Amino acid sequence: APFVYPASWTTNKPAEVQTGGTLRTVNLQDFKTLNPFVSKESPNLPAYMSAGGLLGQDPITDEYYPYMASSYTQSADKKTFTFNVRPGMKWSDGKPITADDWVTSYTLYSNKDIGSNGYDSFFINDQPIKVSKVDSDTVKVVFPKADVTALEFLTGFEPEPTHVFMPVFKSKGAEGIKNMWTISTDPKDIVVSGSFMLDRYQRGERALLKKNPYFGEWNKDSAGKALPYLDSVQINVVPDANAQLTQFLAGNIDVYAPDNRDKLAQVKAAMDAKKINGVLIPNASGRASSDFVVFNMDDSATFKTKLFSNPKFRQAFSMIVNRDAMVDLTLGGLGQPTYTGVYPVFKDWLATGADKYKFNPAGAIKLLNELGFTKKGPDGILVDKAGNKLEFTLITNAENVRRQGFAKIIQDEAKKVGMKVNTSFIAFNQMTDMLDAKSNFGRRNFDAILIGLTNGSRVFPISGPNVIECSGLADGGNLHMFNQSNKCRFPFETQTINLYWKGRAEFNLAARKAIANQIQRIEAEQQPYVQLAAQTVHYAWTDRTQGEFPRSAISSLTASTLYGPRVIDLTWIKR
Amino acid sequence: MTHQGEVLLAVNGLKTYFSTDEGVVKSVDGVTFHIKKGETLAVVGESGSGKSVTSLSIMRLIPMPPGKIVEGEVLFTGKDGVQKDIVKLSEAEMRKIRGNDISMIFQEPMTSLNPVYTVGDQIAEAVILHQGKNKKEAMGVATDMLRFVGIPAPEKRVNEYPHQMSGGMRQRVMIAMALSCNPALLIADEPTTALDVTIQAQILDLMRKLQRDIGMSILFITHNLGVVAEMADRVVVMYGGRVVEEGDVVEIFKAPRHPYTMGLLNSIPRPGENAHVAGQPKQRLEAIPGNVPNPLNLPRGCSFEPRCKFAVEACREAVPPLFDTGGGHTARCIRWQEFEQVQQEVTA
Amino acid sequence: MTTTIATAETSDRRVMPAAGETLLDVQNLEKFFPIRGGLLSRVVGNVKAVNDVSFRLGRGEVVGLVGESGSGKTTAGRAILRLIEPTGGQVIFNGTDITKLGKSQMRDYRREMQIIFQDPFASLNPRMTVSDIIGEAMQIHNLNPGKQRVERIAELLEKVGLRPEHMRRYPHEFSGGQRQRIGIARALAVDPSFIVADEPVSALDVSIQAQVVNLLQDLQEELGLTVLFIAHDLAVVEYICDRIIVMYLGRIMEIAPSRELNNNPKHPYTEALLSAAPVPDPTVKRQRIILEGDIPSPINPPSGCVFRTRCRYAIDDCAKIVPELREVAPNHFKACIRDDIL
Amino acid sequence: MTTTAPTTARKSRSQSQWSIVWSQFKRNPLARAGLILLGLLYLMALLAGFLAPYGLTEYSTSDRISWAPPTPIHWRDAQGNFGPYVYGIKRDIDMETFRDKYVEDTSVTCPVKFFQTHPGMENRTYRFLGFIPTSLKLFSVDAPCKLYLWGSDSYGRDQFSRVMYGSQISLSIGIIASVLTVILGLIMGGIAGYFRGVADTVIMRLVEVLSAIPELFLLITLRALFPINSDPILVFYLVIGILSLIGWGGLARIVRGQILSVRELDYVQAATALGASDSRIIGKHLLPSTATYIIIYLSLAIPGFILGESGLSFIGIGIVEPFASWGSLLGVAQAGGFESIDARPWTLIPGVFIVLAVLGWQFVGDGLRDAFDPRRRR
Amino acid sequence: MLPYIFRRVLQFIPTFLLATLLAFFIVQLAPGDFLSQLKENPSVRPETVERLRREFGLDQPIIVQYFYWLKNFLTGNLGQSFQYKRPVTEVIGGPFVNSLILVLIGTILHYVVSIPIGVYSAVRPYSTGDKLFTFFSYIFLGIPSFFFALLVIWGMLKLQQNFGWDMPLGNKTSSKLPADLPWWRSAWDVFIHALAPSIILVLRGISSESRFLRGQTMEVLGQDYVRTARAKGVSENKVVYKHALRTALIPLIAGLGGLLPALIGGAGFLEVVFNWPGLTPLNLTALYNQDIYILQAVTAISTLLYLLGNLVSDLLLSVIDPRIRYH
Ligand SMILES: Nc1ncnc2c1ncn2[C@@H]1O[C@H](COP(=O)(O)OP(=O)(O)OP(=O)(O)O)[C@@H](O)[C@H]1O
Ligand SMILES: Nc1ncnc2c1ncn2[C@@H]1O[C@H](COP(=O)(O)OP(=O)(O)OP(=O)(O)O)[C@@H](O)[C@H]1O
Ligand SMILES: [Mg+2]
Ligand SMILES: [Mg+2]
Repeated sequence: APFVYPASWTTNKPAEVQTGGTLRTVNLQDFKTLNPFVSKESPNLPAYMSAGGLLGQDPITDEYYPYMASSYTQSADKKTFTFNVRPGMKWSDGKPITADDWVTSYTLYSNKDIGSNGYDSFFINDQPIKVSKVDSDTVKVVFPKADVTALEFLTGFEPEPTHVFMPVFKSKGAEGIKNMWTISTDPKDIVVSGSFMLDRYQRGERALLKKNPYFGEWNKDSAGKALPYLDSVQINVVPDANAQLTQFLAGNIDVYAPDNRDKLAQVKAAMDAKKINGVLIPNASGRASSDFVVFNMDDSATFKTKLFSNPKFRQAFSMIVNRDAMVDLTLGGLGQPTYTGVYPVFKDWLATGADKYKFNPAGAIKLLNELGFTKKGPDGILVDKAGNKLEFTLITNAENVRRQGFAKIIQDEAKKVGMKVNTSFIAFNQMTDMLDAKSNFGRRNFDAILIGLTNGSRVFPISGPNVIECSGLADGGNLHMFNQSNKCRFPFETQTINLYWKGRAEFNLAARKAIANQIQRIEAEQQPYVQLAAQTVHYAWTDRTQGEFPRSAISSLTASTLYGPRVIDLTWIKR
Repeated sequence: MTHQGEVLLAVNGLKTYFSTDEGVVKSVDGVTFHIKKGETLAVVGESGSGKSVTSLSIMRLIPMPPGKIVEGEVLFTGKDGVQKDIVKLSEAEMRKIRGNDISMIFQEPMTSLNPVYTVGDQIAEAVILHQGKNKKEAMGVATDMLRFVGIPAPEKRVNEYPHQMSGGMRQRVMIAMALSCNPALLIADEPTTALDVTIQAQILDLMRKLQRDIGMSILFITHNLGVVAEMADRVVVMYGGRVVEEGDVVEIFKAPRHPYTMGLLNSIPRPGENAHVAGQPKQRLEAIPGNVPNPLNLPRGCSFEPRCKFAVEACREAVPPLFDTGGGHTARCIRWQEFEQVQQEVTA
Repeated sequence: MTTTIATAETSDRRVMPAAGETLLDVQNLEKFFPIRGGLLSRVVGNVKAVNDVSFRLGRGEVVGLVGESGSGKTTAGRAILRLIEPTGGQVIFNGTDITKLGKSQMRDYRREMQIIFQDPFASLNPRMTVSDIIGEAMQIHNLNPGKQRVERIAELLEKVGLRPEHMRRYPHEFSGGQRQRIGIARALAVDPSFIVADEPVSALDVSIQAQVVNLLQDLQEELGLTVLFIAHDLAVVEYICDRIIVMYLGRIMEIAPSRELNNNPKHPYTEALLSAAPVPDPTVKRQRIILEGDIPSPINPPSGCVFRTRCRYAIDDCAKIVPELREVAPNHFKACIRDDIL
Repeated sequence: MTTTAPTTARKSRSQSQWSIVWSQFKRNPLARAGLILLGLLYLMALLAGFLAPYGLTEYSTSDRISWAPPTPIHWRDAQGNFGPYVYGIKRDIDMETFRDKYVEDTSVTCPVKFFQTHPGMENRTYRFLGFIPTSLKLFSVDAPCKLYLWGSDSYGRDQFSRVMYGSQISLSIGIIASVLTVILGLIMGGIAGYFRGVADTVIMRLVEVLSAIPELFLLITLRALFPINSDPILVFYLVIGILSLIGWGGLARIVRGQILSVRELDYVQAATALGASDSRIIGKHLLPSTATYIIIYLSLAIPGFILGESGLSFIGIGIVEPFASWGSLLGVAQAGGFESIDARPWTLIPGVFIVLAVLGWQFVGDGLRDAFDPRRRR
Repeated sequence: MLPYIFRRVLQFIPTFLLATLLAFFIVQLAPGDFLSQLKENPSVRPETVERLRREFGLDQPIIVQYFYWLKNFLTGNLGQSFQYKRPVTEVIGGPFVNSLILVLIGTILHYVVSIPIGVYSAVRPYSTGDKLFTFFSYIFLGIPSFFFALLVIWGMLKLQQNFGWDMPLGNKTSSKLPADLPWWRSAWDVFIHALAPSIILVLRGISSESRFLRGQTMEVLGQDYVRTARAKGVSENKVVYKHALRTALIPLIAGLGGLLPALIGGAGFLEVVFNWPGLTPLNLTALYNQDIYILQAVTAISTLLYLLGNLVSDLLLSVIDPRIRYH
């Protein structure tokens, strides 16, 4: 039976829908490949032309439901999932989608020599996930241990056309796979499962997608109409943010997400003046990313690393971070302060009381006094008894104005309490190199870095192993930015790791949230990463664009980078 | 040679001034002379005396601004036999005269030809312009003209560029260009000054020959008195923008009536005559003391007065008029009558 | 050397000064300018600007060097002073071969030998005052230190007919004749015994020419200078020089005392040169010898006698034999194989 | 050629080349205007601290202001007293238009005060003319009022003050960079021209290589090589150093050509004939003769570097916060895109200053070129 | 002529080697490499990065990498783009052509506009027209081009919004046109899109060039041979356009060699602002991602363009100026 899209996914009644037409959207960069195994960027075209995985996640309820499987079972130990592949699914060339295609996907993604970006997702804590075909309609996925992220993995575990890739893999091996489906490959040779397939790619200008005629055979709307409604999608490549705004204001694109207040104001003004007719949803939700300051707490035992290793210092530092000023002045009022690593868009997961060390200069001074910084030198900088000045350099990347703005406010507030913060803005690559112990011969040479993270789990939105693991395990620790000594130096580190893995194995949502709260409280007390503030997201689209989610479901988690808060299959153009 | 021809060109009271930042330069300040048909008139005078400006005024090629013909008339009888005042002609009428009735050759053969066109093209340009010939015919004329001025292998040379030719050859090209439309008057502004003596001799020889053949008039500008003696029928001597003496060439050389002319004649070394003999005391040249006057700051009276050894108080007061000293000979000196005798004293 | 017809008469190839002691002895002077070309810009030819030139100058003698443009006069003059390095030959000054001297040794000799240039505009540094220009030489050689220097400069200026108050002025404030005087004062500042005057009056006005020629003549007599006077105008040279060297295409054609050369030219080129000069007398109508054609390229000079292509007396042998300079009359030398002419 | 005698009566004072150039220059109205313009701009840079009512980085994180419009100055108060004063301002972010809204709070009035010192306000202390520390300001208003002559930036920093301080960097950049370029160009061109041979070949090849490599690319990569803990201002001047390191080629080529031709000139030959040493010839004759060109080059290269700096700010490798240059201030306007033009046009003011400075130098440069060129003398 | 060209081409070699080697070193000197960003990706493990580094040859010494690149270059292989996993030749082709379109239109405009203006101003110096041109050229010389571009786009947008004038606001082609256009129609589409950026690109150049040409022409008009032409009775137009202009253009031609690479470099900011898919956006992302072979290729191409440009301008010079002959 075909998959039926719930009526709740769109604000429109099936009867209003008009079919046909083109949706014009925009992407910030040139697409570089059509090969899912090679693609390293996001967003990428292969992902946009893929129907999805065995499971799907409901944008309204957040529930997981079987999508390319008609049904599935989970073993008692929660490790084994068995899927019945949905019958009647077809590739864009008309060939059926079968269990083999998942096995192909598994074989190729987990091939070291192909080296795809997805390779690492086939491991949990260094132990492989195993996929096998039971029969042509049944796929079995075995996880090395019980893990809530399994559901996420399964939504992203997409089939790849066996009949296209396997002959090449057999004859030419990994190299053969890597050389397939480049951006200049004839679109006719690209076989996809999604609602749209490539029609034409004009390098550096736009990608033109057309309707996959077979998609509608197994995807229907709530009224039983074949999907998608649209005939085609046009993805314009506009690498400059200001130029994107121009294109939207000039009416050349239909969906657009203003990324700061200036652009939001422009869109609003244009809509108010009826220069463009459309819808603007400002402040739809928080953004799924963070910005924080991390100190060098390696065991190099210099005055500074010792100081940074003292939680009192970090608490004091957190108390001079004027997050409200950041939101107001840097984010133009469109954002919110953050106190833990959980992105504010995960409203239900945020721990209460995490703002214990919010902006409080007097408190900061008190703590600094306790640390021995009692008197100010002639330059107004605090010194301790040994004559050490309270001074360090805060680094962030030159490409990012927002982070520079944060750094500036930190610098100025710190100065008021007698802490001298020098700022330095460098290239992103250079900054990541500084964080990396290996390229610095084991000695990291920075004081503090202002950086951020993005992506993360929706089932357990806590920073993952590579952020929290402190002893450079194979599966983590490379983003354990504050301590790259290759050993855990502080009790809270081990504590956090233990809690984290406990949460990963916990399939009960409430219990998982409780664990997340515990982790956040440790974080709030220890301030290993001093969180700053998060931006909010905004969405705009023209009147002709229809089929968006109900307002309550519009958030940065459900919206697509290219299409905004809507399922493309349910999107239609009003004429 | 008889000089009884009618007047071809008459310059009357010509004044050409240049306005510069420092003030007005009266480069030509009331010049009067005439040229008869078939005659060679030499204009001599040192650098800055206004020779070139006079000739350019006749051609109406003074750069304007800063230059301006302030006063005077230039009466010219063209091929059509009608006398016109060149100063009053329209630019289009003037263009018809240039290169056709009056042509001009310049001092610098190296820079007076356009480096990026073949000499043939440059000669033909005037022919096409004034004689209505097509390009091919004009090139034929150009070749003929080159042959006429004695350039060997003209068929080949006609397609060459100026830089492929020596100075003497280029001057011949200039002459060929000037003569290509059979002008009634050829103005030659120091045509041989930049050339070597042997080449100069060739060119002078050529010009004399051509004048004999064509019968045109020549206005010959130079400061080389040797060349004057060789070429001219009559001579105009200029100093400080004015004509100071005018007369028949033999008269001028035999009996100059202006101290400047006398000084000039005395100051030039005469080939052969005074050659030094070892052991004997060397002879001295008779130099005119002082310097050429600043054109911005000419004396109120006679412009030669500051350098003149015969100057008297009266010379300082007003510009002396041109005195007719007889026989078509004029001089701008109030003491001209005394000179017959003075000169004898000097030579003695 | 190729054979010459009249070797017997060639007593001394290096032509003696008329009288007195030799100051400068130029022997087989050569200056070739290489022409580069080809794939690796190798030397593909030479401009033979000065080719095997020999002559002597007696102390106190004034010798003229004449010839048409490009005949190598300037090159010869500068090569003698080593302002350009000669390619070959010797320059023996006061008994020393200066071509063999090192840079610093040469510097001492520079006091003795000076040069006056043709172009009074290009030869004075526009950024220096007259006193700087004249004083530079004294500064270099540490002459007349202190207050004396100013006095000396004033003295020099007066000597060349300028006033001491001109000292503070810049060259552009002077007329051509005056500038040439400054150039002369500069040359005299080091008390040289030998001066190369490279066409010092060619660029001057007719009426000024005579002033400068007179000045040079006075100074030469007063200071007993030896002068190599370069010019292209025979008339001026005859006036001031004891002897005259005629050059053509890098080679010497004839050397003779002034009057002798004028009255009795022995070389066809000299003859043509003399006859070409216009005489400022309208009553004299001379028969000119018009030389055909132009001076050939010094890159590819004609074989044998370089003048033969324009010579009306040329015979077949002229193309084969490079004529040597030989004495055809007392103190009169010529480089021509024909004795049956002139 | 004119053989004009100097008439002693008229010119008692002797004119050097330079004084002629100067008198020529003065006669050119555009050049004069340029010089006056530059004089004012550089005076402004010199007095920046005094003219700017606020410090370079002065803003408040509690009393938060962003994109304040220019503060209206009132002249006659309710009592009829005459004198400039301003009202307090009230701000709120308008969540309808997403723009800041400011209204005058007429209950608070503050007179504009002249020649006030601000003891204790470290931010406002500066060194007058570079050495006397003071906080004397030409004009200022007391808290809680704000006096933003040309509005504020997103942090509420006074744009007028930032433009004043920015002028110090923007105006010095051009000079420093072009002087460096000239020094390099002179040395390299001088070596190539004077020694010729191998040195010449090598240097000229290098020039070719440098002009062949894309400049932007060199800049961005070289910029990344600096140690990060270095002072941002120092880094910025190093970037200028790189600019000149890239830019000396053209000048060197010309200096070389000039030296090659000048060394053949008669007056240099005359010096050689007098026995002058090489160093004397280089120092006294060759280098001064390039001076004309160098001066013209300088005056025309400076505007190029001023513009270049604004380009650097555009790609984000120019001067960094909290320091300001006209380029970085204009960069702020550029980043705001259309919003800068529509909602806060005062942010474009730094652009006006760039244009003015470039124009001033252009005028002066053209004037100098004409003044030095005897053919163009008037 | 031919040997001359051959000799010049021989002389290219050291310059080319030096330029590319220098570029290679500088890129590699910069901290980090193509894979640095990958390291910060939470879902990629360090050993994966190491493996890729080996695969890309980034673990080799720089000089080895350079000679490897050079060897490939000589066989026409510019290497692989790390980002695209495609040969650089393929990646760089489109953007190169796009930049060239801008630059060619710009170059043509450059000459077509600056020559008449320069000549006009030279023939009528200090006239109102001349003063006007002078005024505008000073203004254009003073405005940073990227900022000017912003103002222009803003103005165009306002015109479009308020008067409905449909103007291409950036991009290379219109997104509204169907795919199957006749070639001339798509060429026209590209042309009108290229117009605004090309004009802004060359405004500065036109400003300085026309002023330069003005001086040049004025000088040539004072030459003796122009006087000769006038003395022949040639009309003033012919004097200016036939006799003066050709020599006045010589220095312009001499500067032609540097024009192409300079414009390609200068088109940079404008390509970004106008969303023109040229070399600069490609180069900037390559720089950001340290996609060294793309960077190398861009350097190599601009070096070659520079060298070729110089050769071409020398040859053109010899065509326009017969005094120059190369052997
Ligand atoms: N374009 C001009 N602007 C200003 N003054 C000029 C101009 N052309 C000529 N003069 C002045 O006019 C005067 C006469 O110059 P002219 O060229 O006629 O002299 P000349 O007798 O031909 O000298 P020469 O023998 O050097 O050719 C000079 O003082 C000169 O400076
Ligand atoms: N630096 C040089 N390189 C190449 N050739 C040169 C150089 N200097 C002079 N020549 C050539 O050497 C020859 C002699 O030149 P030189 O200047 O000595 O002649 P000149 O007799 O002084 O002529 P003029 O009367 O024109 O001054 C000429 O053919 C000239 O082209
Ligand atoms: Mg003249
Ligand atoms: Mg000479």
